[in-house]
Amino acid sequence: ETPADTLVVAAQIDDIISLDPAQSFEFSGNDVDNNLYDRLVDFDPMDLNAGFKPSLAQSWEVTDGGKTITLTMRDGVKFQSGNPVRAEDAAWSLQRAVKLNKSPAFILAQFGFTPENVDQQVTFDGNKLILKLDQPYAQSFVLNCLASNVASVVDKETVLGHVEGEDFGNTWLSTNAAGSGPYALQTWRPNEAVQLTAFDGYWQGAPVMKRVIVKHVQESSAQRLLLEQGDVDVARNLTPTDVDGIATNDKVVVGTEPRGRILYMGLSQKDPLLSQAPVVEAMKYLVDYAGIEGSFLKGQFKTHQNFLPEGYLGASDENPWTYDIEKAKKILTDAGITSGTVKTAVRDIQEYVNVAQTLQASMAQVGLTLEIQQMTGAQVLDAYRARSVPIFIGEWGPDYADPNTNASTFAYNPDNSDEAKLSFLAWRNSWAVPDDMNKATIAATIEGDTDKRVQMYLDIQKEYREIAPIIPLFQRIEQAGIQKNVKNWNAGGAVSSVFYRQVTKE
Amino acid sequence: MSDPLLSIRDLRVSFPTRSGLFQAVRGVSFDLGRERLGVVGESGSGKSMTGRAILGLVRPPGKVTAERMDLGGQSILNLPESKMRALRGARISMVMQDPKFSLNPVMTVGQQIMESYRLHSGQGGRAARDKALDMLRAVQIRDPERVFDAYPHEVSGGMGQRIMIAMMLAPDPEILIADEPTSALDVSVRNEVLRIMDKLVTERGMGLIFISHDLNLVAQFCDRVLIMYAGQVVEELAAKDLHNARHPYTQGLLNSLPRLDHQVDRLAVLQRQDSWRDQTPPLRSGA
Amino acid sequence: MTELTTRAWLLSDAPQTRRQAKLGALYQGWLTFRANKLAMFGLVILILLVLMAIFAPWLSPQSPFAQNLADRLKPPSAAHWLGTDALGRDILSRLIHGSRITLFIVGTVALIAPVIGLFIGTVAGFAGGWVDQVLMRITDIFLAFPKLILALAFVAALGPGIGNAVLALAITSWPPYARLARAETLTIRHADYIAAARLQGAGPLRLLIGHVWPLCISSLIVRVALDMAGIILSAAGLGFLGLGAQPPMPEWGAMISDGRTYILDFWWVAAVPGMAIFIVSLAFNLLGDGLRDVLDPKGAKE
Amino acid sequence: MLKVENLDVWFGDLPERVHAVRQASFSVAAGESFGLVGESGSGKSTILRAITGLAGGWSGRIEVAGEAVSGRHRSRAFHKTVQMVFQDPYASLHPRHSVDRVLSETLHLQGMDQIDARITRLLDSVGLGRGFRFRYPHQLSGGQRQRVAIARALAAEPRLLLLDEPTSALDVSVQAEILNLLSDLRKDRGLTFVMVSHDLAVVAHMCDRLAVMRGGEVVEQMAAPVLRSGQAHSAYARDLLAASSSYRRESA
Amino acid sequence: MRLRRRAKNVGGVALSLVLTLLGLLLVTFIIGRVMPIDPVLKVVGERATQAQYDAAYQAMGLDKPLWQQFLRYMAEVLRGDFGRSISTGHPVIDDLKRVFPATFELAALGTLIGVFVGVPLGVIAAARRGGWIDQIARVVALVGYSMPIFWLGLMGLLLFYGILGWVGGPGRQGIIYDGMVPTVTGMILIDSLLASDWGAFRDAFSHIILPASLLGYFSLAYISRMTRSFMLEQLSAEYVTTARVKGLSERRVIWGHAFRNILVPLITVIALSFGGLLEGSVLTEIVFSWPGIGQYITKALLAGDMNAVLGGTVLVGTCFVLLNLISDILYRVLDPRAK
Ligand SMILES: Nc1ncnc2c1ncn2[C@@H]1O[C@H](COP(=O)(O)OP(=O)(O)OP(=O)(O)O)[C@@H](O)[C@H]1O
Ligand SMILES: Nc1ncnc2c1ncn2[C@@H]1O[C@H](COP(=O)(O)OP(=O)(O)OP(=O)(O)O)[C@@H](O)[C@H]1O
Ligand SMILES: [Mg+2]
Ligand SMILES: [Mg+2]
Repeated sequence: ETPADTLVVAAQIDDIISLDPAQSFEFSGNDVDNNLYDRLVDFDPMDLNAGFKPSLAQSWEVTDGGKTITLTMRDGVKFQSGNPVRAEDAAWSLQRAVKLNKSPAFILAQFGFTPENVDQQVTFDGNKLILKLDQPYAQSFVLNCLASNVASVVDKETVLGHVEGEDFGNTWLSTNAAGSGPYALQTWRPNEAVQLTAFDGYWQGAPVMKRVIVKHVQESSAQRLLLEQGDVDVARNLTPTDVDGIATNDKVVVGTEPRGRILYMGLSQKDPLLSQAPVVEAMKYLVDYAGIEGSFLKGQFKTHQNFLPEGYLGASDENPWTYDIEKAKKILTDAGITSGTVKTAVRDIQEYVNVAQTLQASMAQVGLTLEIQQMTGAQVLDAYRARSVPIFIGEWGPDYADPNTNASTFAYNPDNSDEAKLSFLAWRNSWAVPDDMNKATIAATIEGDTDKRVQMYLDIQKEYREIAPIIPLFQRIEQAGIQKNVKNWNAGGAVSSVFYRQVTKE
Repeated sequence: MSDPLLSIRDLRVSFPTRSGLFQAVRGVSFDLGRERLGVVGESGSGKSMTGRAILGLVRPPGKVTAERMDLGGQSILNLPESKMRALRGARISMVMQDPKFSLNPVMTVGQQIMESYRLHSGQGGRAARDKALDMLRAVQIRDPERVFDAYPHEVSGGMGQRIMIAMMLAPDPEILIADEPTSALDVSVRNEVLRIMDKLVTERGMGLIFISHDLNLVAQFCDRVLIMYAGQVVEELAAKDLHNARHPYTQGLLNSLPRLDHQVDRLAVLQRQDSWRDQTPPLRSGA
Repeated sequence: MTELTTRAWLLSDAPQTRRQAKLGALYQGWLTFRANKLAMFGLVILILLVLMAIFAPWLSPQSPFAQNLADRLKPPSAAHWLGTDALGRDILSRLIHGSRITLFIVGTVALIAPVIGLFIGTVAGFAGGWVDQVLMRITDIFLAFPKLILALAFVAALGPGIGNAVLALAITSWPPYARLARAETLTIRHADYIAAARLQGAGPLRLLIGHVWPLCISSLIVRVALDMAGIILSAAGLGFLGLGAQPPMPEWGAMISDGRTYILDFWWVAAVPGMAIFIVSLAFNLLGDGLRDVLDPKGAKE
Repeated sequence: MLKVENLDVWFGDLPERVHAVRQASFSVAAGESFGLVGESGSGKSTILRAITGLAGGWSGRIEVAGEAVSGRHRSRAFHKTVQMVFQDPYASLHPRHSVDRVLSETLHLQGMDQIDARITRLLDSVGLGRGFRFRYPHQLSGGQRQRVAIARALAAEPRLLLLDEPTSALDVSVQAEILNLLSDLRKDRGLTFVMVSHDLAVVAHMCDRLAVMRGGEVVEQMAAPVLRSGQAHSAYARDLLAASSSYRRESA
Repeated sequence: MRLRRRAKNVGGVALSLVLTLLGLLLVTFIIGRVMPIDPVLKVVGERATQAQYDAAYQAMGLDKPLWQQFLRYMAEVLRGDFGRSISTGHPVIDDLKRVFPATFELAALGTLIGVFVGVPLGVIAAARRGGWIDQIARVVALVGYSMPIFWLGLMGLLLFYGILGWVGGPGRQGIIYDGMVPTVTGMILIDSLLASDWGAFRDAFSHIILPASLLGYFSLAYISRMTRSFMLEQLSAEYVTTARVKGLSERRVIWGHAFRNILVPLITVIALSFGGLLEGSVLTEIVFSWPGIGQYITKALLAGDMNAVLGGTVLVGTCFVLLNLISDILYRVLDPRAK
């Protein structure tokens, strides 16, 4: 039994490499930051579908034909240090994220901010924060990005006390926190545990759970045992078999939440076999969607054949492809293809390996040989960046809550040359995205009318389904095992990270 | 004679081997009184095995059978291990053939000597130490204090053998089986050691089984001699009669020795005969 | 010749030709070995394993790769004697086919690692002095290294693939053998028979190979037999790094790792290949013990 | 044939050095048989080992067939001139090598031809039948092993044979056979012997001259007849003699 | 005299220690550079642009010649600075201070269990060679060897934690004790004793006992087999017969005589097995959520986090070398024949 005012979570949190919001880009790191910091705009854990809402920014105003956004800061909010939260802190937070230029910095850089110009483009005036953009971006696009972790507001005064050289306090903030969020960081022991304590002066009211302990537990089986013994309140990484296993336990419930991650299959257009359109087409019918969804991915992925995950603006629920060996065979034989061999590099995650193996088996039925090479994440990524993975099977997680996060990587590739070394998925699969699709993707970011924007994304996805060799297959669903007495658990859905402040126990 | 200390009839020791049962000892019988009984014979004739069998130390799969094996009138044949242990060391002791391998390399000499004494006498550490030093002195070790604390590898082979003797005599056994106790000793030391054993026999009435190759030595030192060949006793003689032995094997052994007192050109060589294998001499009782 | 006289000819104490002597020695060894029931048991298992590997396609009831997602994680039954795995493949068939890979791994590692160890250990022990110092320091360094890291480095040099993985495994597991061989050599090198051979003018290489090696081999064999299970499991560990057997190869260690996810509810998926490894390593152990009796003159005397 | 002058032999490094032989000098003429006697640990074996390059550090002068040797390395010619038979026949044969292998390897190393024929001859000359050719040491008795060791030493057709207690591990009947064999061989081949033994009778039987050692030093040299007659000069040698004329119970 | 020799000995040992460590550093470094994993990627992440990548590449000094990198590395290591781990964001030395005690505690307890069960088992198996105890010991040892450790671990957790509730679950401590005991050695058992916090001690013990038993079982398998084979050799020695001749009890013969003679090789075996456990039994650590060095190094390795890999390797390697040294010294102390 866990104490009534303490929330104990078992999860795999070994991916945290930094807690600095300007650097953290991993799921677990964002999970922690989400509770340590507030952002200018934010999601409501009790109503994610409503989209972003005012948070530290009370209101905002768009001027200059859409190129200037002025946000008004909320009054009376304090950091955990006791310092007031000012527009100056918000401006400095954005500036430092851009200047540090760590992985997530590109989210802000999309609006034309560079380390050189950000001091001019992001300014403050009293309690107003002024952002000057290089294009009249859609307001929803900008604010969705401001809701992301990289735009967290840090306590400038506190951080400045810990600056080392040119690091803007990055070293210190990596293992410490200076936010205004509902929880303060008590300890983070890598690969072991994160402990948070409630911030009683939180502007939205003190959280009910006074302590949150997230224990790193690698194995699903171990998480399950801990859950069943009542030693943890929530187990976040249960495999389908373990979820089935706890289904009969009446002390726990399974919470289900679609997340933003998309499991996809990238077919490199450098590969002579895969670059043939009929092969790409046939591959879509060689995935046993229902079989996989009903067996080893059961409950944790659902078939989803579009690059925008459910929960996102403009998401599409059209899933036209089914497992159809005969159809695939016909497509191939019509094109005169009866055999071929292709390699895949798969990260050593059992789900991916199993997907690869089922694909291998169904490809064999149409005369195609798939050679599976299992590698570590780092190795796969290395090869992928070098554009040398013929078939890539893996997941893509959106970086921020706006549809552009996926559109700009699946459906955008301005330069398909080897030298370009871009980080878009389309580039990594050597897919020369047609010009009109590139243009449509850009255009969608500056469409001010949200309804029109939705339609634009639906159109892009429609065309994408027809021609793209990077094929979305499934969307991730998080199944957490939760003690019955724990209420309001929320892992952040497709658009955000976990929230603890609304959790209560009965 | 009075009751013999040890009486053995038809002792047999056999080992299963690939080519059938191998009999290392084939029906040895003798009585031992308070005397020096020599056992001679060529290598592999079963001398050591006889000694081990008496102490119940033949390792499986070796098997020991006998018609009778009595110690002081009580049968010690197939005695349970615990009873046998009470006899070993205290009543029958044995000096092992090869001191180099027969002493525990990681225990000091003193510890090893005191161990058996304390076990059987129940004396405390002080008394045991005194006794051990006495014993070392008795076997002509010049610097007993130093040797007491020495490890076996720090003493020479000859010293090792003397230590072995001291160790086995410390608990005052009734019977001592000495398996080639002097082979590694210089002649001068050898004589000292023999003298000690001699004294124990004559003064304390210990029974001594003295196993050796050296016929001349046995003839001079012992009272009675058993000559063994291929697991059997082929002849038994009073020691003083050894040089008049009748058995061709015994004679052969005697003749093959080089001698200091007269020069020979060639040494006589023993010609073994198959017929020796299966003749048992009539049993003679001890002196 | 009748059987009896063949036997007599083989067991003759006075062989007439080199061939008779060789065969006789072999036969004697065989007799010693045969007397050891447990060792025979081990041998029988291993022979069965080899037969299983040879006749795998005929023995296995189904294809080791045939998936059936509807039939996944089934307990042992008449249709699937040992149940099915996460993709609905027949575990028995995979086990049977996996014996080939297992034999390959075990065979290769067991051939390479002890030989390297033997060479380095005996050279060090025999040469003494600074050669010994240098070689033993190197051995220490290798010994002190986490094996996985070392193996990865070797694969980096050799390129991935199961062959290279096994090679990497072999290259990283020699240090204990080297130590063992050195210890053994130290006890041998001052023996009179070595001195005698020296007096004939035998060079160090000849002494090493012809005189020292034959005496070190028996203890190495025992040790290798003991390490078998570890070798199979380490190979599976490399599989994780993309260096070992790649899916869908039914490598036993990999089968265990696959089954790990399902352990609480479908224990047999991991336990069955675990049992297989256990039986094989038991067999190797029994065999190793038996071989020691045959090869080791010290042990044989008793 | 052999000349040893001021020989010092030691084992180990300085602080704990064991000085096994001190200032030993003697010489052996060609065809002579020379004995070394003395108590256990007096350095007899060590001298032989120093000559053959098997012992630790040494200083002084060793001359074999007119050639001085140095250090531990010995030339090929040396191995053809000098051979040694070790004390313990159980330790001096490789447990995994058959008689055939032992002898053929030796012959091969000595660069001999007609190896098969020579092996047969060697076995004959040490009184082992051909039946022993393919046996392993564990199939041989101690005496037979010692014969094999002698055959091995003879294979090189040396002129000087160093014998380190060749019979002390054997029983008397076998000892006689080996001693006879050695005498015969010496006669037939004109060998020179240096023989170590602690059994004075054996030395007296086998040798022309002998040296008595004690604590690493040569105490006295004498001719065999002197030994027999018990007329040694040094007290130590006399003690040795007196004691070896066997045990007398009366003296107790 | 003796003193001088001892000084010389110590000097020699120290020298070889230093050489081994230097070699270790060099090999570690080389391996770090040839490893087929790109450390820069982990720093910059999946989404990085080439420009970000190149900047990081230079910042990490990877553009310098190898020997310069090595010198820099050496200099840093000598200052006790292993750099910052890119997979935890902490200085490697801090990480090691945290993970090593966890592993050490587990390995030490495991080895103790292995020794206290394995040695007697091996001795008895040797004394009753071929008997049923021997056979059982053999099977027990082999099961320990060939059963995948995570299988045994999870089954153990299921039984003793899930069903019986006798032991604590995964992790080093229950949550109410987490962070309650002041860290002195980093080994919770010891720290809680130092703080006289019996509740915490009991809790930590209930958590460590299962994984330690598992590791103990594993090392028991090895130790008992080696003990058996050493004992067999000794039991056939002649001095054992001598001891029997004295009339000593079988127990005394075996433990007082034969056993003393195997101590030296046994200590080497135990040291090696302890060293092996210190290297970290990754799977055990994973199954029991034990934040130890095995997991740490492996994770770092998979992530291409070379600072952490090298730091961990140097630490583990040093332990091995020290263990060797200790067993060497014990050998000199225990074996009177050692020079
Ligand atoms: N374990 C055994 N298995 C088979 N035969 C054995 C065993 N132990 C001893 N023998 C045989 O028993 C016989 C008698 O051996 P024993 O040791 O008694 O001889 P011995 O007369 O003492 O010889 P030595 O003078 O060489 O000491 C020998 O032939 C020996 O080979
Ligand atoms: N390898 C060695 N290391 C150290 N000391 C040694 C070594 N070999 C021999 N000694 C010592 O040298 C001395 C002479 O030994 P050596 O073997 O020559 O004696 P020996 O006269 O042949 O004696 P024995 O009659 O017992 O064979 C002894 O004190 C011995 O302890
Ligand atoms: Mg004997
Ligand atoms: Mg000698």
